[in-house]
Amino acid sequence: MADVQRPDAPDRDTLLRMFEIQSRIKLCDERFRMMLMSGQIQLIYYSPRGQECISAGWGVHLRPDDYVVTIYRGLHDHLAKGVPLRELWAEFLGRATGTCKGKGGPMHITHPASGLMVTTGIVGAGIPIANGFGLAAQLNGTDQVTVVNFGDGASNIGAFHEGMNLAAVWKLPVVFVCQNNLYGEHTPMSMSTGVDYISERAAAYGMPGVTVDGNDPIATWKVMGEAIARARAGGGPTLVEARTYRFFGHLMGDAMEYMPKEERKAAMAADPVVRYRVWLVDNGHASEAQLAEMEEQLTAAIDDAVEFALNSPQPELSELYTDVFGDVAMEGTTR
Amino acid sequence: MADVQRPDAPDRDTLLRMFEIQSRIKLCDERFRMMLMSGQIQLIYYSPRGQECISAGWGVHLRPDDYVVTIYRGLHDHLAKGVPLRELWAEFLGRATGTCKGKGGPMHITHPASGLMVTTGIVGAGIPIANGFGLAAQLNGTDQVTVVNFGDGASNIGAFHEGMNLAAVWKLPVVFVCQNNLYGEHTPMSMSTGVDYISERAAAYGMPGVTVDGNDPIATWKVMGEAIARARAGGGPTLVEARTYRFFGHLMGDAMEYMPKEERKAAMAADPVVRYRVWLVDNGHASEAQLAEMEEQLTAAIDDAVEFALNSPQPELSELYTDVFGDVAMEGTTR
Amino acid sequence: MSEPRIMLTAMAINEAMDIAMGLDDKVFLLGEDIAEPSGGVYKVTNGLSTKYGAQRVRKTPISEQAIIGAAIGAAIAGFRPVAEIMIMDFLAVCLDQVTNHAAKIRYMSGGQTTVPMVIRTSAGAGRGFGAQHSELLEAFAIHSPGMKVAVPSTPADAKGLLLTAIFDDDPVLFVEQMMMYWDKTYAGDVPEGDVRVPFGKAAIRREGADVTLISYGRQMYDCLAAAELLAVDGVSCEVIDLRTLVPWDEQAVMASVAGTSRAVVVHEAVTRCGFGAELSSRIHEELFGQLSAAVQRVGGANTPVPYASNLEAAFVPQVADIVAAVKRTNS
Amino acid sequence: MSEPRIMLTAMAINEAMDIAMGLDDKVFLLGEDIAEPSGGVYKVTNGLSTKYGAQRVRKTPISEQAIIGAAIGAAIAGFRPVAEIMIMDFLAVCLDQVTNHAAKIRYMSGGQTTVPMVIRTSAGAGRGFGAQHSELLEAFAIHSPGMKVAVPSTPADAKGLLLTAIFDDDPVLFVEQMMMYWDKTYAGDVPEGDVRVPFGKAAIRREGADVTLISYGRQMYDCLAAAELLAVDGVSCEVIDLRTLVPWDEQAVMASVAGTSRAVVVHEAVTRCGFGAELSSRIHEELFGQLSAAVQRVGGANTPVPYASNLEAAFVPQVADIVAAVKRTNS
Ligand SMILES: Cc1ncc(C[n+]2csc(CCOP(=O)(O)OP(=O)(O)O)c2C)c(N)n1
Ligand SMILES: Cc1ncc(C[n+]2csc(CCOP(=O)(O)OP(=O)(O)O)c2C)c(N)n1
Ligand SMILES: [Mg+2]
Ligand SMILES: [Mg+2]
Repeated sequence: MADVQRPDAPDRDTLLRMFEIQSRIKLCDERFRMMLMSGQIQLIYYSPRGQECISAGWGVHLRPDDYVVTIYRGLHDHLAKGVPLRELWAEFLGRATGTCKGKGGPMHITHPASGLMVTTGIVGAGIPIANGFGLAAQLNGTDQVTVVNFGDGASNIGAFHEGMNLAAVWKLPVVFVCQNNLYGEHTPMSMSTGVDYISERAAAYGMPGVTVDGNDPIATWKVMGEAIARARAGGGPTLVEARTYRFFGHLMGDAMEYMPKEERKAAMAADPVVRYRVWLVDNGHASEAQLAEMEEQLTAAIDDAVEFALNSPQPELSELYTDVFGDVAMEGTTR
Repeated sequence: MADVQRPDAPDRDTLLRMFEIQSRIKLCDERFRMMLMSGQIQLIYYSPRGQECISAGWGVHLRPDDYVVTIYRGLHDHLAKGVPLRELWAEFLGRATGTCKGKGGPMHITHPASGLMVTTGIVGAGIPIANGFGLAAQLNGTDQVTVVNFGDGASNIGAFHEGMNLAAVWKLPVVFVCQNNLYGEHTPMSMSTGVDYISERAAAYGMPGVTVDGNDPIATWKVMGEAIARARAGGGPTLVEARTYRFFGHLMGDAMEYMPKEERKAAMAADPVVRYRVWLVDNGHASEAQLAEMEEQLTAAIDDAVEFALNSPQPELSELYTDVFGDVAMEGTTR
Repeated sequence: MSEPRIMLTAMAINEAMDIAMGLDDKVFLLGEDIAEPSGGVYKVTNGLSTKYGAQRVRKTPISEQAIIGAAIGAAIAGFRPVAEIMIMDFLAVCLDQVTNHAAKIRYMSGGQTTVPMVIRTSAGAGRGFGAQHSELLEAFAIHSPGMKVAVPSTPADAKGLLLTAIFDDDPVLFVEQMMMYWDKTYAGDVPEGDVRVPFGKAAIRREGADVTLISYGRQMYDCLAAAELLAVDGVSCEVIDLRTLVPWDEQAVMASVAGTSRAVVVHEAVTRCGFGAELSSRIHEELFGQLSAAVQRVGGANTPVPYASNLEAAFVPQVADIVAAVKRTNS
Repeated sequence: MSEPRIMLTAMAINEAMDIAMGLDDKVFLLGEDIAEPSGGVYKVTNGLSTKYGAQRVRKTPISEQAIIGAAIGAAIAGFRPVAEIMIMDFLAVCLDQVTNHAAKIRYMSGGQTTVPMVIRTSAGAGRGFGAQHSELLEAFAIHSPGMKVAVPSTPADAKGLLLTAIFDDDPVLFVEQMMMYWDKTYAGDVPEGDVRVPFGKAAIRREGADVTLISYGRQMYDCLAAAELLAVDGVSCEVIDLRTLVPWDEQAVMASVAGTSRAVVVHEAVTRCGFGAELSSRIHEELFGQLSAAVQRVGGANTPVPYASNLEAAFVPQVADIVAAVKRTNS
């Protein structure tokens, strides 16, 4: 897309907001991987690198009071929904100052203030739960929208099916975003899935389904916007399949033997964030200096968040027993 | 169909074998309901009345060594696969002489000698299990086919989705027979299902899907034959939706307030077994006397089975503790 | 406001939902076949969809994961859903939503999101439903920190505990033994209005000095029957009805057993790894030196539930089993 | 044939599958990501798909119900499938297939159909995986009559028990604690060839006179460590490793506790309604008069598994907890 003006593109502000989200994700991810590789921090890390454009694509359409549900590979979604960097980093590092006091961890980031409602580690399980947020909005008569994110592999699990059907039957304001990165752990989608396009599955529920190039920020923005607008207007759910690529294997440390080297190399060479950056500059939407400054600011904010997290204490040991139940009287239960 | 010759019809022998299966089911069902209404017997009973043609339609295609999996509403399937009347009746009545020594009951009829492998009470759960039989045949290199039966309501549960996808990906020799009687318990299909035709769901797995009038024995026979032949030849699975109607509510005693009276009356007036009988005679496939004799023989066989069952003892109390594990040493475990 | 009336269990449960829906428009129901015209396969939700409309009494597809998931999301978003899982064995098809999500979300979010929902489910052998429709599986929830569990034995408790469950801020598994729904044997006084029964407070159903019988749900009646029989022999039984299992009233149990020095725990669920094991362990841990005999357990057989009526009856703990267990504490 | 070699747990498990597949072509494996090139997310099935081909080492979609269902059907039809559920918490998404089907089918069919299959699953806290990837849920299977359950602690047992499990005619839940897979701390001698370890026979890992420590899996090592510490204080601990939980070796446990008169049961699973409760109950029921103190339980905290490493460590029972429990039996 580098040197073409796109008539379907949104206004400049939106273009830059998308870039900002993408960059925040990319820079955060790079920092995580660097610190992990250098041994400064230790955690199970699922890189979202390569998938930035998708969450940025819905991110700029959502209001703070819209709901998002995501998965273990969720950093990009957390950031796109506005989870603050400090608390996010602190939670990833298991600190008392984290979004969840260090008790949930990266697989369970929750930040209702930003509308990031549930992060689950169980493949597909967020889908039925997202319907509950949609139902709440429907019953309350608000026009809040719920976006639920999951992978291609998740489309083969029972919860996906039950959730999609219920959303269709109840016409819930939920957008189902399948981030198709072509792999579920070590297994290519073609080996596990009866269809070539996950969006084909929407017809099984009488739901609109659409596939978009998730590496094309503008196309993604457009498709997300349509689906979100339909949900907001009471038109019911949509399944959006955004096709992309996972740059770094299932989790950090993955030997990636199962990903053809050329395939990975080609995907990384076509890095959608880098490509988008070039396009923005080439087409006069932003100057190089402007973007560089934005990146610097983001880097500074990440520096700050990292420092905040590293300087934060682990939770008190007594926290082991709190938050199991709402009743204080039931806490402190021993082994 | 009453007075038309059908060019698509099978040979006379097959036509009569289908009628025999249908009649066996119809007569058995009538006997069960009669004995239940008169209080002679007591059990939870799910009538298959109205759905006879479907199981007869696959029944005549299957060999004894083919596998069938079915559900609580399974009497028609059990009989179509050749489960012997005596043991079947005895099991329904919880007698030691039943297929499962009285320990399984109607919801769990099992008779491997006839290829009736699993009857489950959990909606949809037979579908993934059926794949296992298909896989066994595939691994053994035999051409055995597995037919798994379930309802329209079952197509909304997770196990359906997972099972269908796996069958498609592994090209298993399994025929998925959705007996669509338009209701799941008290809920009409339209209120619970995102599509109008369950067969539309096959496309979500890259599997052929076909809808047939399950009250038309010949059309059903044809569609089942094609699906079974494809599976037998290594062509993989098919989803067959056979549309029909459940004459008597979800289970015996059901007040049926949720079934429009006219709808039910119309369906019963078009009783597919009665209609088929008339057609057979009208078109010279059988004489009235011949069919009457067949029915008499079936009635006699049912008389015999009922007597056998009623005269059979309940299982010994010690049977409570057997068959939990294969090791005799682990049996007799107390509370 | 609290004039007592004789009611059947199913009606008392229905009344609790009716009152809760009247009090708070954030309460809604969802489940298979729960709406009119049929009003639920056991008629427990009868009339409620007519009164409150299809938006608040929601029929669902046969999709238990979707049912529990929708309840969880709505609960986090401020509602108080009451989800019905028709029969307790079906918990197995949606257990992930129950144990990995409903139960853990408060904890995993560091207390930010709460899941105020109820899972009502009917359970129990005795209806000839066979191995897959007859189980009591409360142990699964008890072993899943974050879930509360209630098992009422009387219509008044069924109503009062359900009201408490609906307005509690944690997920509650609410177990209804289907044999009790419409059986007059289990009818009882039920106060009118919003009368709640607190969680974690056992009821002493009979006072006694020699041995404490601890149970919940329908088995409480078997304990009372056993106590009657034993009284003839001069054995005085105290009968404790736990009412809720998470939390459970350790204080009441320990106080009683400290007095009697003997205890028998009774439930319908399979004995092995059932809640009786937890109760027995706790009592020994607390009162070892004061016990005259080992705590005895009476539970379902360690088998699937068989179909034949004689076997099914033998699966379920009998009054005679309780009497025998009491005798074991005296030998 | 049985020359011992030092092996890591994951390799011993791999070898058991290799031997079983070599012995019987009815043995096959299925699960997510188990085939080459990666050979399983923990490399436990490494090399097997290359050796036995993609037909017998079958990668599946992320569809745990489909995995277990396919194993059940194939098992009934004469195969001996070994299904992998990657992490034990995921049992919750397919529990219906496990408890309502695999476990009950022999019984419901009156013994006509059997389900000779193994469900291998990895489990346990300590890797910073958080609340949904760290649980031990053996209690669910133990409470489901029809399932056998094995939890090996040594590489030799991992191999020998898995071989027994594969050739057993009942469904077996085979629990592998992921912390042990590749950690040299847990390496040990493993005999070559088809050497099986029988079910229901505990191993006495240390002899002692004063108190019996009963555990299984990784916690056995904590028991040994506690025994070492206590030996310094002159307390002599017998350490029993159950190896299988259904069936479990009542005879060995009762014989030991009858001798020591004191017992502590230890496991990683949540304490409340865990298998420790069953063990404690049974010991009290059998040996009440011979016990000097109540059986003590040491288990996971009654909470979900927290993420922060300090909390996660505190969730898991510690050697110090075992020592403290032993001391309680002496006060
Ligand atoms: C129910 C369940 N089964 C298996 C897993 C293990 N697992 C974690 S991520 C993953 C792959 C998911 O693939 P996909 O849905 O495509 O998402 P991606 O990781 O590619 O973003 C698997 C199998 C799990 N977490 N939950
Ligand atoms: C998992 C599960 N949920 C709910 C039920 C209760 N139930 C039994 S039959 C049935 C309706 C099934 O409808 P359908 O699949 O159309 O089959 P039909 O009874 O019409 O033949 C329901 C909800 C069950 N047995 N299993
Ligand atoms: Mg993926
Ligand atoms: Mg139906």
